[in-house]
Amino acid sequence: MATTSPNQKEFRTEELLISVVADLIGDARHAAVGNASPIPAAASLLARARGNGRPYVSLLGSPKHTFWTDGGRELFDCAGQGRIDVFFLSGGEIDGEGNVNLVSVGDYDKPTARFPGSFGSAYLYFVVPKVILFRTEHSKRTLVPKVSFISAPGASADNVYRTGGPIALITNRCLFSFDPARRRFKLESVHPGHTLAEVIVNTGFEFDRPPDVPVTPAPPPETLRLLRETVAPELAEVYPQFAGKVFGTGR
Amino acid sequence: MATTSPNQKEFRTEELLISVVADLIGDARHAAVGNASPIPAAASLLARARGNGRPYVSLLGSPKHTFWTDGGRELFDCAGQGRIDVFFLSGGEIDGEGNVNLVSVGDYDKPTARFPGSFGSAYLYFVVPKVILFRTEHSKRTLVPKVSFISAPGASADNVYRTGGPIALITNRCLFSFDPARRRFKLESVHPGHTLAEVIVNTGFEFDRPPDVPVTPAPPPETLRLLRETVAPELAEVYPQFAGKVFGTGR
Amino acid sequence: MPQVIRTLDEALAPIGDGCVLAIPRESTGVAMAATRALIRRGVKRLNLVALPTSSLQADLLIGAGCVESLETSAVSLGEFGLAPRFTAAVLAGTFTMKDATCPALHAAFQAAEKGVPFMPLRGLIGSDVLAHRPDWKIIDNPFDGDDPIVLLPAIAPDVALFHAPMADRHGNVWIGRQRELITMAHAAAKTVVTVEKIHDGNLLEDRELAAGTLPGFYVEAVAVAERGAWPLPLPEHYAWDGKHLAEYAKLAATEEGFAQYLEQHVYEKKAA
Amino acid sequence: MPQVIRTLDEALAPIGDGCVLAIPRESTGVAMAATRALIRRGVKRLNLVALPTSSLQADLLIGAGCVESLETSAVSLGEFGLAPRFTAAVLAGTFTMKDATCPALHAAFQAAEKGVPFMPLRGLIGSDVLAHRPDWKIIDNPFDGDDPIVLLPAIAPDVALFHAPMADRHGNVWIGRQRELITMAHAAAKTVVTVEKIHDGNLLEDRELAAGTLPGFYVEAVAVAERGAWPLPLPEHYAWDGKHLAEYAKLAATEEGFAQYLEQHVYEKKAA
Repeated sequence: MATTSPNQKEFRTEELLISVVADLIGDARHAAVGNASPIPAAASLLARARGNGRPYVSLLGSPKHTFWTDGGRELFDCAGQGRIDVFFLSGGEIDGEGNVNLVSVGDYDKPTARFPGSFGSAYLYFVVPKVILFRTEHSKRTLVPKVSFISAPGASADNVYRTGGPIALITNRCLFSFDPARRRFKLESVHPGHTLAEVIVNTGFEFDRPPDVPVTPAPPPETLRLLRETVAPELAEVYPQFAGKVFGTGR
Repeated sequence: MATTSPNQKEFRTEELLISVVADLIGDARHAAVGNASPIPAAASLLARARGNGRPYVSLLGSPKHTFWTDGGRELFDCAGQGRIDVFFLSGGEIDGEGNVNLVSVGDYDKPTARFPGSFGSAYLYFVVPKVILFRTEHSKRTLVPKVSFISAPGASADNVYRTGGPIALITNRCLFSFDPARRRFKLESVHPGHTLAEVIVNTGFEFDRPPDVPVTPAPPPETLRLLRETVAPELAEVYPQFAGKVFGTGR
Repeated sequence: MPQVIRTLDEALAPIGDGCVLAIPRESTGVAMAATRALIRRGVKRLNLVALPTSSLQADLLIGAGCVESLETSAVSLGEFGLAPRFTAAVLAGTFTMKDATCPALHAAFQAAEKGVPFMPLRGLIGSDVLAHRPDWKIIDNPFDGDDPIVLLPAIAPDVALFHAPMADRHGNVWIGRQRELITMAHAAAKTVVTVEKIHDGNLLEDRELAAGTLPGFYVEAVAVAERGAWPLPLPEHYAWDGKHLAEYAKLAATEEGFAQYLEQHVYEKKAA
Repeated sequence: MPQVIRTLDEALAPIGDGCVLAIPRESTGVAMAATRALIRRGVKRLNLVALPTSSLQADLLIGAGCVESLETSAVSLGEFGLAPRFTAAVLAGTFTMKDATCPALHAAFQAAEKGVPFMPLRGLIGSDVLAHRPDWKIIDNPFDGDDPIVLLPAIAPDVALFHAPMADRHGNVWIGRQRELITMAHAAAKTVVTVEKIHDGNLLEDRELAAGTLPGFYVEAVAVAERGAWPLPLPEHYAWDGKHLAEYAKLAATEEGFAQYLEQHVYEKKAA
């Protein structure tokens, strides 16, 4: 169990990201989190703690935190039924139209770099209402003008069946929202300790921004308390190393 | 266990029908038998006893004699995979083109008689290579010139995917084979104690026949022995009443 | 989180008048106690969809005047003969009958389970089942030349209702091998289940039981109804009540007899 | 009836050169002992289809030169990084890569399971996954107006190969909740399974175990291979061997290191 008491003045970057993502989740029935995603997992658990059990949280890497009894297809069927409201995606490359590349760089037939593959992105991006893009590395290598390969497109033509898509992109420098009609990101806030100039120089795509870009708000004390006291021990069941590093859980 | 010893001179009508149907099954990997079908069930078990375990026999009404673990669709999926070689169908009406009616008599919207419904016939008739039609009542009421409602057609146009269909029709009077190219039945044999004239007068459809119509051969002694000693006790697990009546099993 | 274990009447609240209600075939666990409770409540205009057939349940609901339409591959009392109220109502034309074939219903529920608008199925071409279903379509298989194939629209019921051996307090329901119940629950917006008993502990945490469990995530409400499938069977728990079904078949042959059956076994006996 | 329980090498006989071989994702039971035996035997030109992803198994087979083509949604060593031989072989263009997306592979296996030529799937439109799959088609949903939808052709492998906790002497295999293994077996012409142990008795006659059992009817051969998924996990039985996978990731980063790994862990250790 976490023994650290909430400290109103200090928080870790991870805690900031978790708090921002939890706000993005908002009121939802079901958030599903892929493998190896401790920050989205913590954010979903935080949203659940704040929502008194809602959303239902599925941590896909953990048999204990998933209910599937119909094999690997159940995640996708469940999403197709409209029963997954929030999902998280990353990408080797993400471009300014919200396109995600999980496949390769360069010509597909003669690539210069190869990633593992598209996984379920080419489907889930279309049918999960709130997809939150999460890519901590914020550089011109990852946030590019145009992806080499579209694993999943950020927006679709009007006649294409689409009940979901990206709502935001969070990095270690800032938070963007996504406007599917304009097919563009908008800078919402820059994290404390980072600057607009730094965001511009490290982003490969163009984006909208307000005249005055706010600073990402610090996690409120109640959020930090819930996170450290309630969420951290739950998270430690699945991500012991991360929970130990960030919250000192299990030490 | 059956205690009756084989008797070469005498056999029951049911034993004749079982023997004929077992011959029709021939060498097959898998015979599936619907509910409430003791004669097809006995014939399948007889074929299995003669084939040293082949065909695999599924008796759909009996959880013990079916292997399904994927719900009610598994029977149909299994047939779609080409893994069911023999199936049995009956019909409220059967016509000379092999069409089967399990729905209603008269105008579909204002029927004069209603049967339960088509069950899986509109599918299985197409994808099971050997479908054996079985209708003990042989009358102009059941064997009609043209069915009121085609639950499943006896034959299909060349461009229609069809890996199966009727191969024969057995009644309490005779055995017909079916020619899908000509879409007609052919009288193969008349059961002992019945006559060609009787078959003609009681059949509502036209059919082909050889100049001399043979008598359906009596079950050979070895078949009767297997039936009474090996098949009867197996059958009694699922059809105790029928097995008792025909084979004296359990008495 | 609302309580998932409820009284029978509370659990049945989602099944309103006009509801599209999915019901399972006789051998998988039919919620008969719940069906009697619905008739007592006077439910109206049900649009029943049987996966893929029905017996006493559809016959009772039709006879009691609760049914607007029925989609099914068959209704029959099996060895107890034709389903008398179903047969009479078809002949009288008092409800809308949608004849189907078993694998079409399985496939249409799977389409809803997968969130796709349709599912292809072999067979059917040249059948009057297809001829009377304007909602089913034939296309040419785009992967082959001249190869017509039927497409069936997805069936996504409002509510799925069935009976199972047990559930836990998380709403997880053990269905064993009766996996069409899982497909039915995935396809339906809400699922209501009656069970023989409540299982202490979490079914999903038991390695062996988990394999045969419908997760509570899909379950709206559970009510305990001992012998809740009676007089129909619950697989591996109890068999048909043949004597009762024979009595039903006899009484339900006439409207008067059916009214008498309702009085004796539905209205009077609240927990038959 | 031929004996279903065989030695590992006998059980693998149906997996010939050029075979279309279905393999499961890492977390469901990968037949790694069998994979090493196939490499020792020198199997050639495998057409692997992963349901829906692969990790060490595909990487090892690709590195050992056994693979002609691979259809998958991803190959990765997860927390141990990129799959090094897969990555190198894609960059070198030494095998045919067919990129897919997870639900497309699930749906295509279900199409084969159902005996239909194709299955529809939402999503995909506008993705380069689709753009590079000339074997996938878009049609206009005939139940709606202007509504393009993708159709995926059925995948019917020659052989499905996986590892499971136990089988009985009838060839029934207990797979628990890993139900894609059942779909895989239904879709494949033949299924070969390695298991931790033989279960005495008939799995289908055990009410609780039956719900998680692949019937022996679909199973061509079973071989016992204790810890047969090692160094990958067998759900609820053993976890990854993280130390070994880290060593693999390090060695397989170069061709020389990979050759050394094969020598040590595949060719020398017959029952690693």
